[in-house]
Amino acid sequence: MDTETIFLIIMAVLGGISMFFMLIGVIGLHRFPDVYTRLHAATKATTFGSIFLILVVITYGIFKLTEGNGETSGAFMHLIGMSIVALLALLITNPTGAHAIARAARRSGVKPEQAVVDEFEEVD
Amino acid sequence: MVEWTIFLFDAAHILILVGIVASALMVVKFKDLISAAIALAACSLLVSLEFLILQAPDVAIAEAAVGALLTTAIFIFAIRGSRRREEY
Amino acid sequence: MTFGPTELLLIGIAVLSAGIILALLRLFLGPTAPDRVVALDTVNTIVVGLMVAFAAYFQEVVFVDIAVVYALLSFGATMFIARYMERSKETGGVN
Amino acid sequence: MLTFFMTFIGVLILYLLMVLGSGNGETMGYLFHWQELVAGVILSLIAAAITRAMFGKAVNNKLFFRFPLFLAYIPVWFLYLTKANIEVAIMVITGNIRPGIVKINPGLKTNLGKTILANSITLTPGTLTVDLSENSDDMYIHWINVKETKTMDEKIKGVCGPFAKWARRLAE
Amino acid sequence: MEQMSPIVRTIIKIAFAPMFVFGAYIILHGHLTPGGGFQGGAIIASLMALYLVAFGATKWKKKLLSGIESGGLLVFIITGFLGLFSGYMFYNFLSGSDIPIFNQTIDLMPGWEHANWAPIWSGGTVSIMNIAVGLEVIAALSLIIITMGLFVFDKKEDA
Repeated sequence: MDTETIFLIIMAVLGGISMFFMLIGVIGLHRFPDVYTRLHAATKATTFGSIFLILVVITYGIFKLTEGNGETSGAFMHLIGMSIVALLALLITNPTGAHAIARAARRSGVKPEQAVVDEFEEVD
Repeated sequence: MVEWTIFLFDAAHILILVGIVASALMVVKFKDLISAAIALAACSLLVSLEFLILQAPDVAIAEAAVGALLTTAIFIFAIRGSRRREEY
Repeated sequence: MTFGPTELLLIGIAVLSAGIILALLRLFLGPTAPDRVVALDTVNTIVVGLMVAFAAYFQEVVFVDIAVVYALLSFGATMFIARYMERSKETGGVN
Repeated sequence: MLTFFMTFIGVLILYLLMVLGSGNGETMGYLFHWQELVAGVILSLIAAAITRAMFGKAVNNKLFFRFPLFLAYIPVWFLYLTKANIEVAIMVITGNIRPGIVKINPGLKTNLGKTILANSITLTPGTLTVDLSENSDDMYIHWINVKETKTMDEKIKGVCGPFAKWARRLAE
Repeated sequence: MEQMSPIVRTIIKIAFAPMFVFGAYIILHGHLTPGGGFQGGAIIASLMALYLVAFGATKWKKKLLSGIESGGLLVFIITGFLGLFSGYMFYNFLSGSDIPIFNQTIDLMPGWEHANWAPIWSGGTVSIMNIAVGLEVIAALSLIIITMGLFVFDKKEDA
């Protein structure tokens, strides 16, 4: 088994996980009844999916690094570094955005549906 | 022989174009102006992706920077200064 | 017919584009404005992933910069919309 | 001064990640070009001078010495992230949910601790931070599978898992 | 004006420095990678917008921003006219000259063609103009956002 096959299998597994969770997040938008539960599906699943998608791209960059000569290696190192920066940006901003949306929804008067307990009270 | 990858690439490209047109139609249809602003943000996001596919990274960054935040901000300011619902 | 890493990335790109269309459907349907913002947030995350995948597919590595720009700025757009919705009453149901 | 140093180091690491692969194979291989390094140091000094006040208000100086703890925190966080996503996948497929908004008081005082806890539990099993009070330390959590709990400690354990302890260890 | 929740404020405080550096990276590498003065300036101006939306109305130094805008434009025009001494308007007189600012010249030696990278010291007047445009765009877009935001968000009643 040569190097390309090994890298291809790794990328296929990571990409399969990524696609599955991205689709779960998007389908969850349609399956769940109200905005809070939809936020659960959207935030968690798509963040997890994008982590694995960026891992796929990083693996692709490492594959190109092992295959290419020194002249092209700089470009793929840039790909890896910038992908890591993009991942960090996503990891910081996604949960914060979800919190902001949930807070805005609750304050603008959207009640949680099918709720068994609601201890929310108006805070300043 | 036509490569099957070309078909996949075109399919993705067409889906994104459909998304642009759909979100642009939503901007016109929504009477709730905040929803229209949200749809406009989605439209500009997809336009930026389309510029990337057409190999114009400079325009894509400009569209992302101006279309994503600054236009949304200005529209939000305008809606806040007037009424939220369109009334006709 | 060859199957390499590039074709794998292309399959991922096609699947994610279908995901964008599904999320836009929620943007169209969603009864209240917060639902639409959730759909917008989903589209944001998927598109950032798509941009990174396209950069790897085209082998034009400087395209990754756009993904970072978008990841940072879409957060700002979400903040503005949330800031507006916090202070306004949600009517819901009608668009 | 320590805040300035922290901002400088953090920003420099970020800049080096961005310009990774800019070399031409002469001095530092293909990793960095020396001009990028000089530009990075100057830019980081400017950025640290401008944004030090903002960054210093968000973090306290003790955080600098707890940097190894963050590295230990990442595997725990990733484990719970995986578990959460599998749970969400099951919920999306079967549709069994029992949602509700609960109020907890994890006893965190600083804003940084609250932020770490809130962002961690937003990404981990079944919970989503909805709101937090400005005056007290209460947090309102949307819980997708509400379990019956008697005391506050049980509730905190059920909602936060190990993250309340971790946030206290990291930020307070 | 009311502030947003503590989580958002803390995250924006932490993300302030990285976003600033990213905008500066886009401006500084304008002649090498996608982007340039306008794009990087728009990113840093978005940072000001984020500050405004999260922390509410504070004291903004509008005079200073106005001065920065005029200064950036002035630097751009002066750089354009300085080329006249070498014969043409907007002539890149720095490239290859003895003045030690952005004066490196490159020939595409092996190692550069694929890498999309070149020394950032190689821009000539292009780099100076990028920085000038960046300063101007930062100041102008921040002024627009701040003026509109303070005009609208200062109102007491809800929309």
